[in-house]
Amino acid sequence: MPANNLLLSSSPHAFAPATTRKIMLAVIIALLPATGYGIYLYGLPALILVIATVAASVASELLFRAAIKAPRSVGDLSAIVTGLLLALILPPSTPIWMAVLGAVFSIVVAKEFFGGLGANPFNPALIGRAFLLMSFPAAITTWHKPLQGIVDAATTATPLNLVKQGASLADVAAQVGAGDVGGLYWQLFLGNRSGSIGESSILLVSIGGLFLLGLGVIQWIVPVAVLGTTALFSWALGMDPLFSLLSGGVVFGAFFMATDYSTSPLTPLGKAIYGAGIGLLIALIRKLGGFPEGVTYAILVMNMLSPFLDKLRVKKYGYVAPKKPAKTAAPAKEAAK
Amino acid sequence: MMTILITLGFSALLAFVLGALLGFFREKFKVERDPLVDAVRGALPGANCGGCGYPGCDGYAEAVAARRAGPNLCSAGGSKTAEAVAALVGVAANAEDLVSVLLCSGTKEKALDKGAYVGIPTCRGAKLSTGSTKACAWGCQGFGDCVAVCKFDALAMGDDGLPKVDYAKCTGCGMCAEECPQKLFAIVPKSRKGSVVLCSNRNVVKANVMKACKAGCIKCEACVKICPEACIAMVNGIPVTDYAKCTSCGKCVEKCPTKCYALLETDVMGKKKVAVNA
Amino acid sequence: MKRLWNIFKAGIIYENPLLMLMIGLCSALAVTTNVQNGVGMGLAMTFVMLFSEVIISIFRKVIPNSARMPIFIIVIAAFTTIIDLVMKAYFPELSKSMGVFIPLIVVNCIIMGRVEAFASKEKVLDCVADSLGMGLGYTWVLVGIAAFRELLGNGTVAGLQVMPAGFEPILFFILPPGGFLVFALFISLNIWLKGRMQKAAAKSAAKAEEVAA
Amino acid sequence: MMKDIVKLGLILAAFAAAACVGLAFVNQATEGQIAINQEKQLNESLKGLFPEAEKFNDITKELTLADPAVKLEAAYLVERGGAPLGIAAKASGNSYGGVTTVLVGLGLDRRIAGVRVLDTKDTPGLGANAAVPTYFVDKTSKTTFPGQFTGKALSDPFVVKEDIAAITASTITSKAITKIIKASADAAGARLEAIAMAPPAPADAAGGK
Amino acid sequence: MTKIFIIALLINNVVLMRFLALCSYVGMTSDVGQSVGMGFAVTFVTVLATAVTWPLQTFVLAPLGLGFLQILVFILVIASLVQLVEFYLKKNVPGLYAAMGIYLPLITTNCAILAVTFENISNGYNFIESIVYSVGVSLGYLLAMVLLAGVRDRIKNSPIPAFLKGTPILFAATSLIAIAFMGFSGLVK
Amino acid sequence: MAVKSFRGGAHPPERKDRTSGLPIEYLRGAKSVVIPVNQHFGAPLQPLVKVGDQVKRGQKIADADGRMTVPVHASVAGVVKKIEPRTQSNNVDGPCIVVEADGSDGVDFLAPLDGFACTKDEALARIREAGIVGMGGAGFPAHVKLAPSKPIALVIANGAECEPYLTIDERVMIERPGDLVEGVALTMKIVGAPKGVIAVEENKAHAVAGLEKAVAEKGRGFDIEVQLLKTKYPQGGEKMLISAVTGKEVPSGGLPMDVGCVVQNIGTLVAMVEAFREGKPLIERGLTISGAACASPKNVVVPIGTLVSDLVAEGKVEVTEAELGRVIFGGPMMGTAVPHYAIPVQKNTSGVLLVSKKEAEHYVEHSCIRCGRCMRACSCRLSPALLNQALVAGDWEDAEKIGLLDCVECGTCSYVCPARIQLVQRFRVGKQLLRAKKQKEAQNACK
Ligand SMILES: Cc1cc2nc3c(=O)[nH]c(=O)nc-3n(C[C@H](O)[C@H](O)[C@H](O)COP(=O)(O)O)c2cc1C
Ligand SMILES: Cc1cc2nc3c(=O)[nH]c(=O)nc-3n(C[C@H](O)[C@H](O)[C@H](O)COP(=O)(O)O)c2cc1C
Ligand SMILES: Cc1cc2nc3c(=O)[nH]c(=O)nc-3n(C[C@H](O)[C@H](O)[C@H](O)COP(=O)(O)O)c2cc1C
Ligand SMILES: Cc1cc2nc3c(=O)[nH]c(=O)nc-3n(C[C@H](O)[C@H](O)[C@H](O)CO)c2cc1C
Ligand code: SF4
Ligand code: SF4
Ligand code: SF4
Ligand code: SF4
Ligand code: FES
Repeated sequence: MPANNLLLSSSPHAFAPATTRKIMLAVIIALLPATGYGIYLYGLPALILVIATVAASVASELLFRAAIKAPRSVGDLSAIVTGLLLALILPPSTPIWMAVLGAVFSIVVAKEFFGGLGANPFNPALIGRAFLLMSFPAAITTWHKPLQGIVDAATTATPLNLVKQGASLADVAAQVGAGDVGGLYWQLFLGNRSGSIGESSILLVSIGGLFLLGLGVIQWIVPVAVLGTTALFSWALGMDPLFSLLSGGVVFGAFFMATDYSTSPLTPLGKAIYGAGIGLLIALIRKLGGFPEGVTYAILVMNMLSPFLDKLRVKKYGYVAPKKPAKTAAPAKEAAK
Repeated sequence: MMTILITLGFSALLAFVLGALLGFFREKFKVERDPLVDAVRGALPGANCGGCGYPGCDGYAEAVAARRAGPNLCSAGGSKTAEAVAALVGVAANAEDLVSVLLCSGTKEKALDKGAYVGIPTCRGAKLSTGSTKACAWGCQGFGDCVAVCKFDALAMGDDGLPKVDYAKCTGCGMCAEECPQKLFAIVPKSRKGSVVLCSNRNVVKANVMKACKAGCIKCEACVKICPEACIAMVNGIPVTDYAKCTSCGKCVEKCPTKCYALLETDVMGKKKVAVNA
Repeated sequence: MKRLWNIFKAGIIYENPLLMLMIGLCSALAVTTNVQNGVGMGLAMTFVMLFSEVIISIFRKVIPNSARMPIFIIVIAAFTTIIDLVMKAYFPELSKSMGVFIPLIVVNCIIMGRVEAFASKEKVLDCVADSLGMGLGYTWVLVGIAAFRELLGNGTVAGLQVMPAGFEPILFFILPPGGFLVFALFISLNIWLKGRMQKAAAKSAAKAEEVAA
Repeated sequence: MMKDIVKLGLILAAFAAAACVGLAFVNQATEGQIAINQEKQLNESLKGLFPEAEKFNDITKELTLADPAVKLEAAYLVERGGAPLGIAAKASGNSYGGVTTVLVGLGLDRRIAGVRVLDTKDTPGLGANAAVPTYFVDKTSKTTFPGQFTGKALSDPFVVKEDIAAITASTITSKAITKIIKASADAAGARLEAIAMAPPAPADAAGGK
Repeated sequence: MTKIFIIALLINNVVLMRFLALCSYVGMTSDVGQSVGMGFAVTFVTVLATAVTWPLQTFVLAPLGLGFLQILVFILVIASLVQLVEFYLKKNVPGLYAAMGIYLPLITTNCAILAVTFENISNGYNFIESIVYSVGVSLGYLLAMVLLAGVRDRIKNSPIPAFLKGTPILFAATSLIAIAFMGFSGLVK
Repeated sequence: MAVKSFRGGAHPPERKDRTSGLPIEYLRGAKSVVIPVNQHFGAPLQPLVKVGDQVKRGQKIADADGRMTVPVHASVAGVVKKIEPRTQSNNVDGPCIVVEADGSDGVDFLAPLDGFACTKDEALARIREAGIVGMGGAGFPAHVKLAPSKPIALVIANGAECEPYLTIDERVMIERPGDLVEGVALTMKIVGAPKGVIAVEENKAHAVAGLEKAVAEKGRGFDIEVQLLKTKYPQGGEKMLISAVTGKEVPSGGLPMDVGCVVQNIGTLVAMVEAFREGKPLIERGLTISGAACASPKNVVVPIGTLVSDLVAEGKVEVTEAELGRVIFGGPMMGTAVPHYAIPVQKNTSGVLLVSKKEAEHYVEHSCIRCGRCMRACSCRLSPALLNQALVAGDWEDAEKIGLLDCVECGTCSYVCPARIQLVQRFRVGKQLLRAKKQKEAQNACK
């Protein structure tokens, strides 16, 4: 009879194959097309930037956790996801040291300070970006034309910048050499335009997003709500809805950043409101705000509401509305009279 | 000069009106309340900074008076205030000081594991899903649920897998006794002297105990037989000392083959055995 | 003398109003974008605290308990007004850059707290020591935070260029979010230090006991 | 009870009166200095715009701004020896972080005599650089942001990033300040027309820029 | 008017951008209900204080040339107001007192309220604008309180590094909330 | 036929193919049995025999007064050797009666009884006397369940068998459809239900034809229907089954009878039929013995009290000792891991799994990544992640509000959690503590 070496566990004694690590790996894979395309567009500097942020993220998580004597956690790959995402939402010309600083801020301040994976109330990569934007506004709002190298190429305005400065879509189309507005849409969809490293090709970003949807890593509610409401409110505020979706980081944000587990609500209704709030804020900031693009802040603001949206839970099985004590109390009072 | 006169008139008037209004309202809307609240309130600085986590000094004073809060939460007042408040609410001296005694000696080495437990690291969780992680169904699970509930920092998990009571700090509040799913703590008067069996295994089959734990009581009844005062009796499978008779002669302790008999005053509460868990 | 020294010392570290007692935070963050402001604010606070404590200590026996609070407020407000007027007259630039925070000294929790907890009970000399200790404790933290923020956020300390010319200021640190973060780090540093000190003290005490045994 | 109330009131009154009278004295002692400070400040700013000026006549009521988003705070007719030199206008408007106040001087030649950014709530290091004397939009000539306006003619376009150099990454601030300057200079120009101050002959304006 | 409101509420949020009222912000946000209670209590008192101090300044202090008494008079008036309201509620509306009255004493030393009354004057607002401003500021305070309470709720079981436990993490969280609030900047030009 | 289901759930690998094709083996020749005195949900029993007594097969050997009790019977004829605490399949040491077979085949059954002809009280008394408890897991006394205080509209035969590995119910449905249908009819007669449903998961669709044929032949005209359900865990959970079949939900804190339903396990129904037809008490049961460390997986019927170690010793079950990593009584989702297999089969043991080291994954809890999988999978639509958080924080109010007491402990949440958080275990502990706390409060309130 075997003694003392059998596993004594509480039920269940079986587990689904998904693990934290596999999930993060899936996100990394989903990001590869957009990453590859970004490197194709902006060349070696973009590659170096990606490597630098990923390395900085992983290193800072390792070192920080070692310093506070917490269990090592880089094995879950989430630091790589954060680092990669941060690189992808930065302008290709971001100086390496800035990007590294941003990655350290993301991981240390936005994630590890709050207890690490899953405990952070704000999206680390976006906090990193906001931190950089705030600290070095000039550098983080300098954009380059794609496919020309960025070492000595001329800076340019992104389509959103042009619109913010009052250009019409036809002007934008002319400026980016797309001919007519239809051509502009097509060009934006394919990704021949200036912007952050990873956001350019809506096509490739969507493929990554659909891959995650197909694997069940993300749920459809948030991306659909974000994209739908961005289009809706853009239209309501007098902007072109299709252009609004295709320009800037909306699609990227909707698939990869608004869906971040730790910072988005858990329940379906919560997710819907969260996504809708992001869409509304994107449209508002683009139309009225101080920035041409508002995805970062829209998501960060809604991150703050997640704890409240988490309270919008589905009715549990067999839910019975609690009896109102008032009803029983009222007759008693009357009787007392 | 004119300004100064105006100032004088204005300020005197304003202050008088305000003062009178305040006095008037205070009288008019007087609400009776616990004098202790007022006393505590008086001892607090009145900065109303909210640093204590209560809504202002009044809120905190009420909480202290109702024993819902400790006396040392006012950071603005510092240590002096804490002392004053503590003095005000000072609980009447206990009739008898109590302490907690762990009735198990099944350290990691001595008490055999039943299997390789995996699951949440709490004693209650382990007991619920395994009956007991130890081959002894009564033994300490060693996850320190008791340590976690102790409000006085009087319990610490020893390296040997058993919780250690710091008798300088233990107040005998009984939280550990209540929390322990194995019910391994006895709350006894601090002044109690005499022998005690540090084991709770009630399996009456000697072989079973021996298989499970090297420190357990094997029901040999050597203690019962040797006691010159005849103060030990087997109750429900475990020897029990009658403290009215026990003279702390230590014969039972000497005789116990597994050394699970001990003297409260020296072996348990004395400095000797309190392993300071550095 | 030893006692006064101890009272004075308490405010600087062990009962530092900002780091330990965590009161009077508002001005500490708002004005610490540069060192000059930090010094100015610290001294202004110290001034008001010193005179308020002294006056209230002097009159502590005649102030009726029921009118305690309004009287404290009057005294503090008076000294706040004085420092406000004086700064406006003689340091117009500083006064302007600290804006509404000088008048707000009147509701600064530190002063009210010390007046109630200390001045209304203790002797005049003790009050002088206490207010100077507290004021200095407040000032050094302010200056520390300000220097850190100014250095990283602007490359200067007290207006003097410190960082090399190539340094790109990290604006985050002089913006509000940076203020909050730097303050958080300051407090945690202090908590950590305190923990270390306590541990060291405990260790030496244990050693002493061992030796005695 | 009544007695208590009166007593409380009286004690308070005593303290308040003492404090206030004390304050009144301090106030008297500092009042002068504060007024001098304020005047000195204004004078210094105005003098900065019109170094030869001797006298400033308040004509705030006589100026009207066309742009409703800009608010006129004060306006002065600047004179030297009885002869007008131009108009100085203090105006404010919203910028990135809140209200920004600017002092603009317009010479008889309908050119800007100078600009001072008196108060800004914009981001330090960014928009607030408008008021920093060591921040240069043109590093080679050491021209500050407000400095570049000196000598601009009312007829110039006043468009940021065209004839006006922007503060790095602070287009909003740059545009806002430009708007305030343009609006108040236009109003001053109109006033000069109204009081029939003909621009001097072009030859006299050679000193402009 | 909307501008004054939005700026006070979001862009120049009292707590997050202007560092006011921090003591109660830290002390009173351990749960959402508490922060809402405090927030509304502050709103009530701020509006009341504005309604009293603005006329006092405009019709009494300024004409009499007693501007220098502003600090003293305002704080006295506010403190007394709070006291009166507290006495009144305690006796006459105990329900409301239970919900809100307990927060009142804290308010006397809440620097945001005093700051609002000063700024109403120094910004040159008229009476209506002053009221709007005071509502905006205090709702901004409420908003910041509630958001921090939400974050606190979210992180209450997190394995936060020991050296940050307690107040430091609250300020770190506030820092991030303030970063998110930067998104509102420039919203009103 | 429309396939029905409930909201939520998961689909773990079934692993039923190892035994689903194997006919039931009847292993009745146990040399000795260890019969736990307390095998049901209810008040404890007193042994009616002493050491040394001779007992017959089917003889009542323990009983007690009280509604929530059912007697226990000897499952072999022989001599009582010991009455002592032994480890039971719930990991608790409890009193057991050890009977050693003496080769005699003395039988002491009850008299046969026609359940369709007798009164309701007679029928319920018979069910109790035969020692029948729910064999689907909880071991709830059947005579109590069949005397509901509310009108019953529907009897559901629980043929879901949603636990991986287990195939014994499937085999019964295939091999003894007639007895099963008769059991449903009998239950309908007793509770006065107009309708019966035999609910079968899709992966056992091959049993449907036989069941439908049996309904036509043995249904005695009762309105019995066979219903296919989606293959999904925990389809067999009573509450899930009811909402799948009827669309109604058992109200929180309520019982199936609150929505007019009675749910019976397949084994229970067949045992009932035997108790009436042959007067045979519940002295043996069918179970699946499987797992990767079991070289001879099979469906068996054994006397209650048979030690699994005896089956191994007798060569009836082959264990690859070197590979053995975990022994589970019950299914992998709800069963109990035990420290060895010298443990008796009880009335509610539906399977014994000898799991290999490879299958017995050793996991560590990571931190919750808030992926929401547990919420989507929870069969009761609770929020396990938030519940877990509340429990860790000791926020009882919140835990109760989220629905701690509604959790059926199905384990789906723990199964799907990528961070391997021990959700259910924490909920079990939490429920225990919450109940204790409420009891204490109630006591204090009384004072
Ligand atoms: C997820 C995501 C979020 C972003 N958030 C912002 C933002 O908040 N502010 C900003 O200026 N740029 C942001 N960017 C970068 C913008 O996409 C950048 O302004 C963009 O290149 C302008 O869009 P356009 O190329 O379509 O004109 C973000 C990018 C991504 C991928
Ligand atoms: C934290 C922060 C503060 C800013 N402050 C200002 C400011 O004070 N004034 C300003 O014009 N732009 C400011 N900006 C930048 C604007 O939001 C925006 O990027 C800029 O006006 C666009 O101008 P550009 O075309 O020069 O890049 C700030 C940006 C950030 C992130
Ligand atoms: C999560 C869960 C899964 C269950 N799965 C089954 C099952 O597959 N088959 C079954 O007969 N009973 C299952 N049960 C037990 C049933 O809920 C129910 O108790 C049983 O069908 C009632 O019949 P009985 O009293 O005859 O055992 C399950 C219970 C739970 C909580
Ligand atoms: C679907 C998905 C989206 C993610 N998005 C982000 C993200 O936007 N930013 C980020 O820092 N990490 C992201 N991560 C990685 C990880 O969740 C993140 O580091 C946590 O926020 C840290 O707790 C994502 C992970 C997944 C699975
Ligand atoms: S004494 Fe009890 S609570 Fe403490 S560790 Fe042992 S089993 Fe756990
Ligand atoms: S036998 Fe006794 S000493 Fe050993 S583990 Fe059990 S209770 Fe503890
Ligand atoms: S164990 Fe409880 S919480 Fe988890 S899925 Fe099942 S019912 Fe839901
Ligand atoms: S499945 Fe696990 S990791 Fe995901 S939300 Fe639930 S508890 Fe957290
Ligand atoms: S609330 Fe502002 S100093 Fe305390």
